[in-house]
Amino acid sequence: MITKLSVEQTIAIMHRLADLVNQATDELGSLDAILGDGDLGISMGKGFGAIRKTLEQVDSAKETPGSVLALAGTTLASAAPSTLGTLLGWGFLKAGNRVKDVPELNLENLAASCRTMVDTISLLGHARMGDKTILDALSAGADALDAAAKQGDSLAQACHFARAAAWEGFRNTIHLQAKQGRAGRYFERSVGHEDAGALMGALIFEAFSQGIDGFGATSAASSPSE
Amino acid sequence: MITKLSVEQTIAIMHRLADLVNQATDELGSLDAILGDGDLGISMGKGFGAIRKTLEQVDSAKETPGSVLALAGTTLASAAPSTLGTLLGWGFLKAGNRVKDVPELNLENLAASCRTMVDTISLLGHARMGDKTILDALSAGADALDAAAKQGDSLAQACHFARAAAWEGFRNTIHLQAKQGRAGRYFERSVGHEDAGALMGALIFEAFSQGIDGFGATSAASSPSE
Amino acid sequence: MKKFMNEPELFEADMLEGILLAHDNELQSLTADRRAIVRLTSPAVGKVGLATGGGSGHLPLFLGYVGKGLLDGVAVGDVFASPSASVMLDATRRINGGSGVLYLYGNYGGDVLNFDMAAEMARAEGIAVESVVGADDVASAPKGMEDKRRGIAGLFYLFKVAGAKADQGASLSEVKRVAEKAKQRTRSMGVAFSPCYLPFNGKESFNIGENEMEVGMGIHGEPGIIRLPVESSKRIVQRIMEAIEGDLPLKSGAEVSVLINGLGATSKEELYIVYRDVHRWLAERQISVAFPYVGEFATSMEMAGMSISIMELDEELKELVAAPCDTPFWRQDP
Amino acid sequence: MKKFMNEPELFEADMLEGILLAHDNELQSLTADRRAIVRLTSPAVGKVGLATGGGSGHLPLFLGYVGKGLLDGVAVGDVFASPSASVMLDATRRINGGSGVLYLYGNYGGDVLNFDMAAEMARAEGIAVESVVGADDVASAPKGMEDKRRGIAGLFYLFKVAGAKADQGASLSEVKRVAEKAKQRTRSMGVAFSPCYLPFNGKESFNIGENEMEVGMGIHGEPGIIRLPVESSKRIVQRIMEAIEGDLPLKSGAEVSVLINGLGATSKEELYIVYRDVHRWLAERQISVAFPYVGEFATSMEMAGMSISIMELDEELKELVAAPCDTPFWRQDP
Ligand SMILES: Nc1ncnc2c1ncn2[C@@H]1O[C@H](COP(=O)(O)OP(=O)(O)O)[C@@H](O)[C@H]1O
Ligand SMILES: Nc1ncnc2c1ncn2[C@@H]1O[C@H](COP(=O)(O)OP(=O)(O)O)[C@@H](O)[C@H]1O
Ligand SMILES: [Mg+2]
Ligand SMILES: [Mg+2]
Ligand SMILES: [Mg+2]
Ligand SMILES: [Mg+2]
Repeated sequence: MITKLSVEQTIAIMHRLADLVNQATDELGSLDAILGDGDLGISMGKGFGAIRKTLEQVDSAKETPGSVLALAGTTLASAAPSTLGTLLGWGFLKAGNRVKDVPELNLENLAASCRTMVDTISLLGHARMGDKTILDALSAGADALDAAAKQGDSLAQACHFARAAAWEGFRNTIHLQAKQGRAGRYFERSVGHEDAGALMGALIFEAFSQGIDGFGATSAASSPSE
Repeated sequence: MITKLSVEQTIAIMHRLADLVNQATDELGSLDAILGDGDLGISMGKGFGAIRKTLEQVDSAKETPGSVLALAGTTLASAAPSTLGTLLGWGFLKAGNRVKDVPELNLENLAASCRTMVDTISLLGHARMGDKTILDALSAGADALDAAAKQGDSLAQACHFARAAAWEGFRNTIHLQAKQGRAGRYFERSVGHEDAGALMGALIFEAFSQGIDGFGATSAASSPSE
Repeated sequence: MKKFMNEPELFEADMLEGILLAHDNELQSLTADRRAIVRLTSPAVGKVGLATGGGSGHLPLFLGYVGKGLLDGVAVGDVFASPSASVMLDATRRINGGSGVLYLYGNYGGDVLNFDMAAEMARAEGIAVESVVGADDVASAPKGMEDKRRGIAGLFYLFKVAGAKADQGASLSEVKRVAEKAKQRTRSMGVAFSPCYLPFNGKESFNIGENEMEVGMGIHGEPGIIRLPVESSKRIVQRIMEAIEGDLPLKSGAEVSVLINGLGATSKEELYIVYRDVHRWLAERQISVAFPYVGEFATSMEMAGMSISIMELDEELKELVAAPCDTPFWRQDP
Repeated sequence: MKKFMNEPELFEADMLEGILLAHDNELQSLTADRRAIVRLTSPAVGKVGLATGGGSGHLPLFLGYVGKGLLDGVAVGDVFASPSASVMLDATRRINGGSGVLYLYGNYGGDVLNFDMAAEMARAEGIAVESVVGADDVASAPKGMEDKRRGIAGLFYLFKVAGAKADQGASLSEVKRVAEKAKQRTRSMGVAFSPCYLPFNGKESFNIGENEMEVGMGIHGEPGIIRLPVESSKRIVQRIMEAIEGDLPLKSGAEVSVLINGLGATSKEELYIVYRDVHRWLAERQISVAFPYVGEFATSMEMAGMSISIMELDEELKELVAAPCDTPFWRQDP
């Protein structure tokens, strides 16, 4: 069982996230079109395309998982400077910086890093849980990671919980009234549609969870005696 | 049988022409649309609408048939200053001026006036018979009036011939290649469609002929002994 | 058709009222129907008066070029229809400062007829009148039949050059000479993506498919020379520049002014993409650009499309193009 | 969708190249990707630097207001997308003439976030930075929630007033004060007839019926407050003026500047018809118009529609609006 994330694994997870974003381009775009301007699929596609390119260039020997996350963040903020690209870019930057000296991330590191991301986005965007934003997925996921860490769950287990909580947070945004961004201008009329940014938040935990399951499977396969 | 046109009758014929133009608005417009800009129905409608209004104001005691035609001409040239409105406006002006001192128009006066209209339009437009313009209807009608006058036909008879000749001239424009105006820019491609202006030319003789037949019928009805 | 207007029959009247309300410090109308409009300061005694005119629906053409360094008066027609000779005569009388009047307008049947008549009437009153008729659209008739060509956005150069020359106090024949020279050295051609709609009947000026463009289209929707699937800006620019160059050969080392004209709906962003491709096309041939103009100069209401005009410069034309001008619709600083 | 362009991913790059090729005597770019553009003469030592920025697709907004008497620099985003904080920082550094920099831009999430970050980074480098965020669209949020309102064409007044004040050598806080004042006294609202199309995916920005209009639509196709059958210019003007007047009460005797802004496809003819109806609406209430602006000031690519902006003047604002300015896209003489 995998207990820590290496630099390579962190990079692999970011690539997986880029794949998921690619697959979800249309859904991100059409959710954003309902309450926003419909560009979220495009902008996240651009941003994660740039991240993919940047990460293909890095010398993993010179990085930490945290520095990889930070690099992904600045890349996202430059390549996709929309509301979410900027918030998430800075979220990844600060989340990475929080753990930038840790050579491999354990569950505690991951939970701390994730908490920093939530706090950064909340601070910059002046938004809170329940405002019908990406935070509704992210902070549900972050809470689940914290709880799992306290409970002593495995990394993979924790990520399963976090993923489920993030998706739940995303789906729950359908009942909420938007308080932020373009969607905030719809007032009551924003109820009845999920938030596009929250979908993006769920995809992040999906990528971590899928990635860690994959590494677990590979390491299990390569060392069956363990 | 009617042998001369009075001021009132000339005015009545112009009103009848305005009615015919009204009925033909769509056809004028759609023929002009094929080889031109499609505004001929509109512009002639405007022009003859203005003529109608002007003629409603005139004190017929102070006019001659010629001055009525001239007034119609200046009104047309101001209210519908498109190619045809201008040419026809000046055509009516000069045609009217040619006979402006004649209290009632006989066939000879009418033929002379009509010839002046043809010459004026030809001069101003630098166009000739066969150029696929209004002249193809007008000069066919003018020729028929001349021939009928020489032959000693009645005014009504002469107008029947002229009407037939003008319609024939109009229909014949389908075989011609345009040399003038917007249509002239189509070269060979202009063959195969009738000319919109020539339709307008035919309507003029139609109005005179219908009008004169009507006056004949009325005078016949009111004085059956004649 | 959707338009901001009141009764369609009042389209021109309401528009002219709006223009005169907005710009009464620069323009005045001579008649109650506002069809003859001149500069507030007209006549300029001693200066050659410059008049233009034509149908409405092309703003800033024609009215928009009445102002300092450009024209003195304009006769305004209905949408896409000539103004009448009597309106032109009204403007001519007012702008004649004693040195005569030059008519500059586009080669369309109704306009030519009416300006010719107005000129004759004005001459009968003792006003010297000359005309230069813009015919820059190479797509509208082949070489050898230049007198059949339509006048489109290249008219701007005739206005600009004649306006600057007249401001120098030149004589009528001198002003006419430079306008003629500008005409000889200017060529244009355009591409349309969509029709426009006539206010009075709501009809579209022509039909065009979802992915088609009409090459060589006129500014009233007159058909062009070929209909094709929409192409890249580069390819369209190549087509147009080759047609222009075939008619007005440009040698390496030549200097030109370029005007990219939006027909109405096309965004400035796109016009600058076109300019980029024209600039590169010219640079590859060692032809330099001295005065680029990018914007709307002769529109066709809300038609989508653009035209490219090229004027080959010499020292005289360059100086005249460079001169400042100032109208409510268009300004150029020294 | 039909657009004059090459590869859609190069829409912004090709456009910026064209603009810089055409206007290299007035503008310069600071980076290879041309996303940070400033006046050729920047920095103006001692003068407060003025920067703006936002998505592409709104020309002349934002880039078109960089020039004499207006702004010093701009950060250019992709079509309808914010530029990044790092581009803003590039422009900020260059235009700082030692007296600090004022950011003037529209109230959109991405822009606000990025300008806030840029301001923080600039301050960390010792550059004094302040911001005034335009939020003039009364249709975008009700009274009491002004901070949620979008910035649309009324931004022009903030640029104009701040630009003139900065040119007088005023301090950062003074320039910010007049920009704030202009903001407090400016309201806008628009009507859209048609969507625009995004170059990268060809999609229309919204759907609308053959005979419908969207009242209060934003310049990215953000929904308005009501969808109605198309009405006469007079009726539309009445609707908009009542909404504006309800938010910014105008007393008889007041003096205002009026800006009629075309969203892209709408003809100048129509904009003047609208101006006529606005002028009459105001005149009936004894409100006079000092500086009418009619044209395209903040577009939404090829969208058909227009917005009306009203700024209530006082002596100070009037003098600042009257000051001359000169950019490649917009000129005003004294
Ligand atoms: N102030 C905010 N704080 C946190 N998240 C926000 C905020 N405003 C918007 N969002 C999120 O951003 C998403 C929209 O992102 P994006 O499409 O990039 O916005 P825009 O196109 O308006 O710049 C929303 O669905 C929401 O989740
Ligand atoms: N030079 C000319 N001489 C005589 N008739 C002409 C001439 N040019 C055009 N016409 C006639 O005018 C008609 C078109 O008139 P109109 O629609 O008013 O033109 P436009 O809209 O081009 O001003 C043509 O069908 C033709 O009959
Ligand atoms: Mg969005
Ligand atoms: Mg016609
Ligand atoms: Mg016509
Ligand atoms: Mg966006």
